[in-house]
Amino acid sequence: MLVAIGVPSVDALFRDVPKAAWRDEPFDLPPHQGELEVERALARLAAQNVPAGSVPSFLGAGAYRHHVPATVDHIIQRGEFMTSYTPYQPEVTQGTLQYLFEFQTQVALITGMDVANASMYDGASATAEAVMMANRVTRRSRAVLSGGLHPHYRETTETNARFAGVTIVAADPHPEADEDLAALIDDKTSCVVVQNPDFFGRIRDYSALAAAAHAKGALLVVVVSEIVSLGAITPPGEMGADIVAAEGQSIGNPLTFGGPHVGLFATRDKYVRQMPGRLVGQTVDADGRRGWVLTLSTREQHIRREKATSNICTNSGLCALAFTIHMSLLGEIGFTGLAEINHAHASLLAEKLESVPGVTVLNDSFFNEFTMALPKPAADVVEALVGHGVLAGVPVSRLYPDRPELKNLLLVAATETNTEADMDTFAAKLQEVLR
Amino acid sequence: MLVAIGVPSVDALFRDVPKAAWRDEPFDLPPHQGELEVERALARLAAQNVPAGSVPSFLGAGAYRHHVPATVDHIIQRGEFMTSYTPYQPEVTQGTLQYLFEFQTQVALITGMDVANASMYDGASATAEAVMMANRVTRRSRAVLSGGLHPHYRETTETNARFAGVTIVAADPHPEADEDLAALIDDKTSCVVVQNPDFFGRIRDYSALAAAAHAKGALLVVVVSEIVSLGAITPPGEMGADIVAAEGQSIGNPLTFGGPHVGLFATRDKYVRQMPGRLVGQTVDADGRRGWVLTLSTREQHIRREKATSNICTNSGLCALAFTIHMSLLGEIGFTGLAEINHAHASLLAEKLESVPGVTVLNDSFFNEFTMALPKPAADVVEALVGHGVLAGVPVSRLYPDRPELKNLLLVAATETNTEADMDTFAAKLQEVLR
Amino acid sequence: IEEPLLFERDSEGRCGVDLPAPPKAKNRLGTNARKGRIGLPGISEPEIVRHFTRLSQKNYAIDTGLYPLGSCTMKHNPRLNEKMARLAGFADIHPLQPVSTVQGALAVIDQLAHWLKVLTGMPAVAMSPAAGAHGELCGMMAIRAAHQAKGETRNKVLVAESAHGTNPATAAACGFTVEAVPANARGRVDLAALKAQLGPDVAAVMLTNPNTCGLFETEIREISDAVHAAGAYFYCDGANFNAIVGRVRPADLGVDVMHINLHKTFSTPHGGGGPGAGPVVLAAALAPFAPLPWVVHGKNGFEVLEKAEGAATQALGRLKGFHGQMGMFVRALAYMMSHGADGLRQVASDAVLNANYVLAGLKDDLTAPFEGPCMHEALFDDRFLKDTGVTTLDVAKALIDEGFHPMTMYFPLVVHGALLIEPTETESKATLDRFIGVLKALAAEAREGKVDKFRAAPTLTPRRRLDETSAARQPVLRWKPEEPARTAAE
Amino acid sequence: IEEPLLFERDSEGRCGVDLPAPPKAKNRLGTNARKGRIGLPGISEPEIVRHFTRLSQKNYAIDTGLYPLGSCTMKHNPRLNEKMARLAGFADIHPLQPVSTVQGALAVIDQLAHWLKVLTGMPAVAMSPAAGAHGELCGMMAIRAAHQAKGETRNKVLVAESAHGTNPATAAACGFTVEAVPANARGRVDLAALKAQLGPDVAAVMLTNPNTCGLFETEIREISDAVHAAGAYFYCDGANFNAIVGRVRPADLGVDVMHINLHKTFSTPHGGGGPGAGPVVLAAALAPFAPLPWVVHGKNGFEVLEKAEGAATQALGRLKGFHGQMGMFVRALAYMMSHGADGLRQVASDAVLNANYVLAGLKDDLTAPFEGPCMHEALFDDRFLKDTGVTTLDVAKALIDEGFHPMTMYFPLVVHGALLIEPTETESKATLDRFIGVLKALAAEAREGKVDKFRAAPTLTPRRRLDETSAARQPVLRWKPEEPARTAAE
Repeated sequence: MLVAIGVPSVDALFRDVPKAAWRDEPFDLPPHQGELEVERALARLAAQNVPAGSVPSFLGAGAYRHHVPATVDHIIQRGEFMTSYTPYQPEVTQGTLQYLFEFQTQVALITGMDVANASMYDGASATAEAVMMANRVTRRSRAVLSGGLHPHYRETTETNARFAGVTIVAADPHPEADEDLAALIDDKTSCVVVQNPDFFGRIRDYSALAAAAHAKGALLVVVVSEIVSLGAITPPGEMGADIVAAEGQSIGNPLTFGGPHVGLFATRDKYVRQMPGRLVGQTVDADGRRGWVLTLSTREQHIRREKATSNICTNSGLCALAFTIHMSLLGEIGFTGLAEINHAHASLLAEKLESVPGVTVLNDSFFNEFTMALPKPAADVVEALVGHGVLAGVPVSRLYPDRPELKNLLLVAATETNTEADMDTFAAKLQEVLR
Repeated sequence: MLVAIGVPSVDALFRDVPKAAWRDEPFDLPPHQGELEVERALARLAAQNVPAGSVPSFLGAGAYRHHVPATVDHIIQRGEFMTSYTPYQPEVTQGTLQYLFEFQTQVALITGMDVANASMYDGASATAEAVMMANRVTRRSRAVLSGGLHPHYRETTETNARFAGVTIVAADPHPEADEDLAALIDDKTSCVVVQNPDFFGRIRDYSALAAAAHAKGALLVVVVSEIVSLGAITPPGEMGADIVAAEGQSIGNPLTFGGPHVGLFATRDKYVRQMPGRLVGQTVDADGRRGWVLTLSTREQHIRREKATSNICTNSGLCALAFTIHMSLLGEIGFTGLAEINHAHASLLAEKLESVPGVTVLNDSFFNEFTMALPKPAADVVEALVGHGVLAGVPVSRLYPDRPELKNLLLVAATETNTEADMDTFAAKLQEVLR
Repeated sequence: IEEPLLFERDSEGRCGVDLPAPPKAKNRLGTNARKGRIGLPGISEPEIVRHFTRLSQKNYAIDTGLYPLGSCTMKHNPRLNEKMARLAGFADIHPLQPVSTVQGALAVIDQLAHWLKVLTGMPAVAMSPAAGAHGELCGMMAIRAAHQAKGETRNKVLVAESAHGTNPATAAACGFTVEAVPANARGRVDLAALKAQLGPDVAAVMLTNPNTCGLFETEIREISDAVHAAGAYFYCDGANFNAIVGRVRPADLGVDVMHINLHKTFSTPHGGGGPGAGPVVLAAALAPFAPLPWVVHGKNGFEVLEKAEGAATQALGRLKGFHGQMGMFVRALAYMMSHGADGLRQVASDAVLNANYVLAGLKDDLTAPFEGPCMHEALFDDRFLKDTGVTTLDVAKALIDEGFHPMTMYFPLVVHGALLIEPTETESKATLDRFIGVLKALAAEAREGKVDKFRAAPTLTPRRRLDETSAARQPVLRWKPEEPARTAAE
Repeated sequence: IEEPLLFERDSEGRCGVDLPAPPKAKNRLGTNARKGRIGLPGISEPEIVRHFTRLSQKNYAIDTGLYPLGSCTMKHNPRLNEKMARLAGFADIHPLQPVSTVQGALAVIDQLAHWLKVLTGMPAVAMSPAAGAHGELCGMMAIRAAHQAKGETRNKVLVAESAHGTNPATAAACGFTVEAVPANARGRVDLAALKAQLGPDVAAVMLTNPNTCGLFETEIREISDAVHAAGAYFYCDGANFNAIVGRVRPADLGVDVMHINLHKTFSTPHGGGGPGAGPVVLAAALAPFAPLPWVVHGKNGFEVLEKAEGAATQALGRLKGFHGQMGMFVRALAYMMSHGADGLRQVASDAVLNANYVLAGLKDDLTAPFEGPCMHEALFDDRFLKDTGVTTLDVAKALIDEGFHPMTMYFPLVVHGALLIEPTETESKATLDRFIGVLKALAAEAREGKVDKFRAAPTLTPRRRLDETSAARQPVLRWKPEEPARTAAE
């Protein structure tokens, strides 16, 4: 090959590199290893973690352990899906394009919205993008955030806002009091952002808030961090939401320590050209046959560069495929049935934990996660329960370390994967730890 | 659908079943369960086993723990391979046919034989079939078996022989003495069956025996139970073997408690029409393009029924695919390199174990497995070492319970998967147990 | 795109794996170290992934479409089963580990055996046979052993005319002589003929039920009674058990021994031709002869009997290495647990419903030799092709161009130019409707005399019809390097 | 074969999963329970496996052939990495588990960070960005935060003309105004122009190196010195890091901040458009502003800083939920460990060798706008198509019919009708030879005036050219049920 190129050595091809920056010796890093050795080393690291499935485990707060059918992981590993690129050449990527079109339809159906994009990084970044989109739609730059918004979503939105010059008005988190967000909307407000069920697990009807926002020319953004809830509760679209930003991990995707997950993003038809992210659209080919293409790319950075709706170039393709497959397997009966089991498990768990002396469930309503007040700091209780082989939930203080009034609160989630025996173990050990 | 068929109920379709045999109620078995529950139940059973990879483990005796590259399992799970049938319709199964042709070629190359079939159930049943084939070729029915043949292979051959009316003359197993098999060959003998490396791990040159057999009109059958050895030792084809029967599990296939594994079967061109099992042959299609088909099916039961070369209808397709992929990945350098590492590991292990007081390695030569004489019953030592978290090897008494003279012998194998630390642990714990 | 053989690829000195360096250690191979090259090509991992991915794309499979091979039962293979079989606790255990370290594996064997015994009504099951035909071998050996134990020499086996070829081949492999039992005009065993054939020299009768015409043997009880009265055993080929599972127990039909193809009834994948698993259920009279090893309940949990002694004194010997097809056992058990007693009944009902729907949909366009209802598969003969110049084979190949795998052709032998269609329970009505529609259209085209189209088919496949005759006449069974002489000449 | 949408399938009341019955428990949903149907179809598991298997067969992928998309780096994705990412200890851990229960996960993050820091020579790395563009956002935010901390207001960012579109988009998303830096005749940044554009209002310069013409910026040190002298930071787009990994440390080129696409340089799969991962390495001046969370060494092992306090007081905030793309980290680390310091050097060498081989093979038939050697990708323009009536797009589509995925087209914008070819190091010479041969033949056909053939291409694909204009004009972005009125009328 060197002869064909006409150079004496491969190094000669690097002649444009400044001598001072050229490194002739390998770096101070280990040499290559065989599969066997790499596998051994990584398995050793994996063994230093406690898999949620190996013990009774009740963590939620934006990431949920659901059962993923074996079919899902089987299909997403097919090389034709996994090792393909963004479908820029539609003639040879109709597979990717069709499933993304199916994904968009599923997301629109479950959220009750008109249209959805082909996925975002995750729920938090989707929320930040929703605020930016509301700014573009309304040509305003002040967003009101509910105190019930997941703290990571709020922080992500605040970070983006800070650098984009957007004003954020955020209500305080409170597990019991109802907040009056309508009062915070003024005529500079682009949107009000709420979560349902909220961070503390409460389920709310935001129809009145939607009306209040619309009256002031602002949009309502509804965030969903546990998408399975939409099998059981009124979807945002029916409450007047203009944008839905959600986390889709629960369907088809493992916890994986928080990533990669899959952001869902849906809106009304009329705002579609302000929507960020990839979009697949239906069209016909030269023979008149139905087919799919990436579309409305004039919104995107590779066409509009600094004028694009966002800088996002990637979606969460393979996670979206996992979502699509799992959702297809579930179908109407399965998705609503899954929601029903989740709620029943959580309700049963709440009942068992409420009977532990000193424990109060604060929620007037919940789906599969609720907030408990404990007689001592929740973080200490959780740590103590690790010693008893229970992953008890998420102390609110993990996400709000700076709010002492929340330090005794524990978020507890149950899904279809928790057995009644797990719940009994949790209740018994909690009682022991609180004694 | 019932309307189209014209019956009132599905049960009506079963009207030919005698009333007395018809069961209207479900059987006394558990009702259906969801994936989650089945997974939980089976994972619980799996957890009651000690995976060989979870502890220092040195078992061989016909099944070897090798590292299988992740690529292998990925590809064999592709639906187009896994959920396809025997390639009776070659136009739509060229994938299966081509890999089987590649498999046949690989097996022929490593054994040094002319031709191989598309696989058998396992090494033991392949050995039994080899004897039957030798009978057909020679029109004789007396087989001489070496005492170094794996006991399961011998028993399987004896069982088949008993019902087919074949006489078996089997030499006694002996870990040290050389047997004079040539002396057992008479002019009624169809074949003499030897193993290399033999059950005790010894490597032999069978060229002289081949000559002796051929002189009496008998065939030499060479059995290989650890196929990786052929990367390091003289292949049977170069010793004058007429038939090779082997176990291919070591390449591409996990232990899986002994099955499914994959039998390899190779012979000389001149005997091909007496060979049992499926065969893939090269041909051309209607457009003159090269392609592959199942061939020589006139040997088989679906054509010749009771006159067939064997009753075998299935091969071990997917295991053969795993073999083919792994062997392709290895190639010349990898296969011989793998053999080199295996031998080096076993040699190192032998050195370490020989230094334990009271332990003697009996082999004058070995590949990756050898026989040790212990000062007490090997089964007791192995059981004691389980308590120390070591799977120490296979006591010969497990396979020869009826031969007290072998009860202190332990078969020990090492592969590329055993670390030096594992070996040191083994040696230390052995010393402790023998103290 | 053409895919070359592995051996024809650019390969100079590559390797698709990365092995650690061997430790320094004495060479103890002795005097028989390998000399010279093997001749294996060296190819990189990316090229190998691509090679096999491309090969896979030349295959039809259940995952790509309907696979209506009668008697082969190509049903959906759930991925849960694959996942379970790969748990380290099943996939990474050595067959000769101390039994205390494999209690869960032995429990799988025991539980699967329990399901099989309850579903068949039989008291015992031999787990080690590696495939259906291997199970037949096991069953016929047990029969021979039982007769021998009684001091009887019976050398003849009666096999139904419609039987799978493995039945006579197996009987012959056990040293029996084989005699065919004719079928009657209703596609069932001719009872009178059978009775006439029975006698003191008959060791066993081998039948399939439902039989290979897809029909239930209506006189099955009369048959088994006659067999038993003659002192013979009744071997039932269990290949079609999926038609009656959960509904009918073979024991209640008088069956003495039956193999079960786990890859047919219980959905373990066919894998392009294996591996299979063929456990054999046995009546009480045959149970003592079951092959080794036996998994039994002992004081400290499960034990394994590996020698013909104690309870297993009469065991007929060993049929393969180790314990049988553990990987398949896990898959089959996962399938059974998923379906349960209720789901397995449903499997049989849906399989029979789907087959009868195909029969009803096609009986006016194709020709059905026997009256329905059928069981799990629908049989047609080639009378509908009479005088068209089109053969059963042509129809099968034309079906390929329509995107379907052909049905089983020319089997069973009892009808002329057989087309045997088994949809299985996992197909939807929409798929069956499309399949029926395509076959109707092909039948019409055959009647219209479009012989050329049929003869040319298939045309849309990676290869067109392949020359099987020349393949068998001059067998090329492996790749060989080109002759050096020729290379030099070029 | 046409594959209908999921929503168009026969589906009455089916379900592809089997869920356990919910326990009896009080309904505590409150007053907002869902009313009415969602409209999801119900389809059986076998049909779903078949649907997605068939869809997959309509895709081109690395596993099926060469994917020479310049700047996208489509290299082989080792299956070992997939296996490792699926270990329960990585895939089944919750991001908010007590840190004592996830020390191995934090060690993966720490080790991957170490590799990235050593390979780039940079002292810090932000791990959470979810993709390359997200990493750009992170980097530009850090630059803005650093200027703010110094009390400087610099609102302008200079971006090379040849930059990826994400660069200007990112700068704009951070509230910067964007100004393009022109390229010179050698395809590099015009140093004199850049110097003229630099000033006290410039916050940063964004360049890619090797740049998107596949060329190393020969004056890179002069550029970075000028940027630093002007008080600005040098953002390097790391999309092309694979060309120099193990050979050149960006720190030694004066880079202040660079994102790294783990799916390009470190082989995590592209997955049809994600998920990616875009860690950002930072110079000492920018390190304090790295986004949360930070993984740090503490007394009892690893700790996670999740708030802007202590060491992380200046952290710029949070960019996504939780800790970043753990699943991608495991894959990338497995890749790095497999290749080692030596193997990663080889990656760069082989990638550059392969690209130059393509350049040499095609430079007489296509037209190369700049002189070589190139780095990891070879750029051509459309001068060779002049007066043929054939366009870059036509060539790309014709390539599809020859079994190859097209190269990147019409990018970078600095040359007309660009064709940007990146073979990567994982392709064999044989594959490259075939690719070169096909492109040469196509160039010849274009010269011969076979315009019609080009315009018609592709013809061998599941779909021919698709109408993108009408798709954008009347967007149909989801399936909708047919109007009830129309259904009633039928």
